[in-house]
Amino acid sequence: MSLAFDILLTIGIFFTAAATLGMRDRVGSVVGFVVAGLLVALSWVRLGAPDVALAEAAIGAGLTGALLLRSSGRLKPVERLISPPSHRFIVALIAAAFAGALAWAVYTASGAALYPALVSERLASSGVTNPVTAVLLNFRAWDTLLEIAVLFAALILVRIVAPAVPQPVALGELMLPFARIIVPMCAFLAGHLLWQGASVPGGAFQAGAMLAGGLLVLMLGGFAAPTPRLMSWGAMLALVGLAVFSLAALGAEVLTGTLLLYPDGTAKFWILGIEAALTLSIAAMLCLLFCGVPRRPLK
Amino acid sequence: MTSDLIYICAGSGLVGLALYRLSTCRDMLLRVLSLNVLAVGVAMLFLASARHAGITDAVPQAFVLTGIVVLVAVTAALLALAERVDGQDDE
Amino acid sequence: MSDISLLVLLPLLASVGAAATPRASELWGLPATALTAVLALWLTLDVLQDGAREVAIGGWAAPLGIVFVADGLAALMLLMTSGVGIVVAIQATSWGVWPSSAGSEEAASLRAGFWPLWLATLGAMNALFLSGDLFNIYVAFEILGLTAVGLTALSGTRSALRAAFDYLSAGLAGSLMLLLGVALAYSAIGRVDLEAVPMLAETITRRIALALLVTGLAVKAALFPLHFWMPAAHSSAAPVASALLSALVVKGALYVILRISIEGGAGMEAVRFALAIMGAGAMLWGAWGALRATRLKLLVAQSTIAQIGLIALAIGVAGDSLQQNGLWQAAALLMLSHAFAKAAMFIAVGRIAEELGHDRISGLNRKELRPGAAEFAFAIASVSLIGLPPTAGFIGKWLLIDGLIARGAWIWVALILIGTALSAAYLSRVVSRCLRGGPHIAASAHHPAWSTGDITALGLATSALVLGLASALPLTLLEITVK
Amino acid sequence: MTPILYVLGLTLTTAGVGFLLIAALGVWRLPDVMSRLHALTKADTAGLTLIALGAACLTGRLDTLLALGLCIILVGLSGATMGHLIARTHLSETDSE
Repeated sequence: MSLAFDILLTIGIFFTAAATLGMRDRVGSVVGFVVAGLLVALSWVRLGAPDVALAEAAIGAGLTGALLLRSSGRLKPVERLISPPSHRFIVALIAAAFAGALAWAVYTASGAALYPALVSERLASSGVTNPVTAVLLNFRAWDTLLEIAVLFAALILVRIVAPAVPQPVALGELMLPFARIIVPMCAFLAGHLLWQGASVPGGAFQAGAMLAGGLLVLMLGGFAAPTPRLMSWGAMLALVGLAVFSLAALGAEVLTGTLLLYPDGTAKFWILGIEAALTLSIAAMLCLLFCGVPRRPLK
Repeated sequence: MTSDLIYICAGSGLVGLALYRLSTCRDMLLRVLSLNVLAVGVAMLFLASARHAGITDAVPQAFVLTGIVVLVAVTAALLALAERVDGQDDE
Repeated sequence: MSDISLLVLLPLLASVGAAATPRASELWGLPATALTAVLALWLTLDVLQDGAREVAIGGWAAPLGIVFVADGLAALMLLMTSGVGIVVAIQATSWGVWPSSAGSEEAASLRAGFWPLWLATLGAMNALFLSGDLFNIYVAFEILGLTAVGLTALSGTRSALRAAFDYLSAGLAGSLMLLLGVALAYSAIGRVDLEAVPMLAETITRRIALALLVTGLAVKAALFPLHFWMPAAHSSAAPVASALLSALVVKGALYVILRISIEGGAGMEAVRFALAIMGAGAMLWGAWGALRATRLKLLVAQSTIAQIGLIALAIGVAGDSLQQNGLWQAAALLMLSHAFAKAAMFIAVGRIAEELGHDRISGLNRKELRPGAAEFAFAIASVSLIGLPPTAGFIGKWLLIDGLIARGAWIWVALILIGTALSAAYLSRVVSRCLRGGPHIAASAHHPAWSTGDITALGLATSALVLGLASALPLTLLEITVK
Repeated sequence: MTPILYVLGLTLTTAGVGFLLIAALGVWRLPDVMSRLHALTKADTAGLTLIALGAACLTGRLDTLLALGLCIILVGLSGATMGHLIARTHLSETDSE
């Protein structure tokens, strides 16, 4: 029975993605992409990865969809630059052959299960019980630190390129009661996701994305106009994440002699402290990536 | 095992679809969309091959989570650039 | 606080500081770059003294955790990055050093944008050279991609922004191919660290994973058939930025290709042969592009493609290091000499364009003006790029051709010599125009006093010469590379 | 799991799916934006509420009921507000023509 559901889901994902990439109208393709993103989040649940499903729905479909909608309104209409049919046919053949070879290669791969044993045997000493959070913030914390540096690099790039800050448009009187319920709900759920991340699916990235959603409702609803003071505070908060994580890594090295090795017994507090700082800074970074960091007057 | 095959085929299909569209169109927004679809395809291949005897291995989940966050950062940068390039004419 | 972890975290923290205080960003930039150079030197002496060092981050061992590998090759690359970085950073201060300097608004915003980007690039490259894990290399490449695009888009002109968009989308496509290779490697052998690369050459599935990895890296290294995003990006960026892009950022991908090729073992012959073919093609294509280029910056960018081709060819024919034929040391040395010479060339081009007001090659000759220091630095840098003695480029090519003759691979020797002749052709196009008299084109040309640009360009070019004479040091350093 | 809950769960879920099908049919067949909005906001929210209640009955645990109840409130709230916003922009666009 579940096989039929899997088949239907994958067919849905493939054809939504094909429609998204084939469509002429910009807003239609962006909406198609958000639908495909939500279906993909469902497929992560089917593949037994709830943490990733949360992140995919919040960041992959939600925030990326908002970014795409903002840009689709500002870009010029699609130029007729699709290449001639003969060229397209050859490329389609090559792409199909590549996809077939890829599917065959992944299917016949022996799939040696090396990591599950390593993770389960070390999970007890990692300070958290959720294996994904343990991998993200203890076993491979270095990957996560560099990932926050990626967000930081994107922020500097957006600051230099400085696209126009989206001005909030009057959305009518219903927005205020909606925001009054949704924004506290987002803050509450973000805190809940952050706290439960240590044991059940959740964590800093999903909580940060939820918080960013709440901030965007405030920003676009016109309740928090992007004044220079607010934006500079947001920029400071965004920079805090990478600074806190790097200093914590170096601090751990001072205490225990190895980079990112938390003093034994206190791993849980280190992880939750870093995750709290990351949640706030990721929320600020994602919000600023959407609103564009205005160049503060340098005088 | 067969449900993994379905997701493996879907993942590689998405990769093929994205590569086809990436190499046949010049429009900026469609290129950003196809790069996102390519990343989703790669993530699907990662997670489909991460299922060993019923449980999903935690390390590829961390890889895909990191990939999603990296992807939203690069997409935001790409869209900021695209807006400036397209908006440059009428300024 | 060991030097390895500080090498990466210090630039990142300084970058955060520079981004937080844009008006005083070079007060963060210069000291941090200098300190990182000292740390790199300290690490190199440490490696020379008691061999390669491996640090398991967080105390978790290799397959699950991530391992820093600080051996001879990594130390050499760190020295290259810090060395070129220090000199280019000094050149970058020509946009006005002190926050209160009267420089124009545009120079102030350039300065505020450059320093966080450069420090993040330095941190990302150090993380890349030290990392021993494929997925970690993918994340470091993403940081490098974003900051390099930032450097390209820094000048803010329309062509720079369009080139930056193409650069970022090509970089992301390359990274996703790399991630696809990592996914396939994971599904085949269940682990993704560099020690598992020798196992990647056995069955067909693993060879596809290896091919995908190398394809992704080839896109990021702008190797011949996948290089179309690069000339526009490197020629439309500000001179300081394109010096960093051509000399350093492209080397990251070439280093990882070299690292995989060394550890790949005998099973990688097909991938190595493809690399050598792509390298030869790049040499010819780059030379053809450079001969046709009308603007100086485009010529130098096309010559980068040719030089990357030469390095890729050296990596391709080198085979794995077991044969001890010294060919892969030649590839590392060529990377080193190309970094110094190309940085000098781009800074010299920036100075020439500043001096003459344009960078058209046809307008280079002049009557009253003796060739300035910038033209002299350009000439020395081209000597090193062509590979004439006593520069480091010559030593690299000598090792390469010597090894190939010993193996009797005459086709590759012929290709390298053709490449050298072509590079001599397109570089002498520029040098000969600088020396020739004739009608003075740019009325606005004046002979400015010495500026930091001349000193840094000359410094880099002469260091390429000095490196040739003292090339014993890098070669002994390379002996300590962990197989 | 007591059979009553099982039967109740199944009926609620099938009713919910019915509503969703009607909503999809409405979006497909109805001519203009306003009538489609009508179908979307009402039928979808009703359908989803029924399916959520059905699922809560099928699992039979209180905490899932609370979680799904929260989902129902959020979807209902955002559905109504989005419908209102789309209608406003549609009206302002048609007036401006």
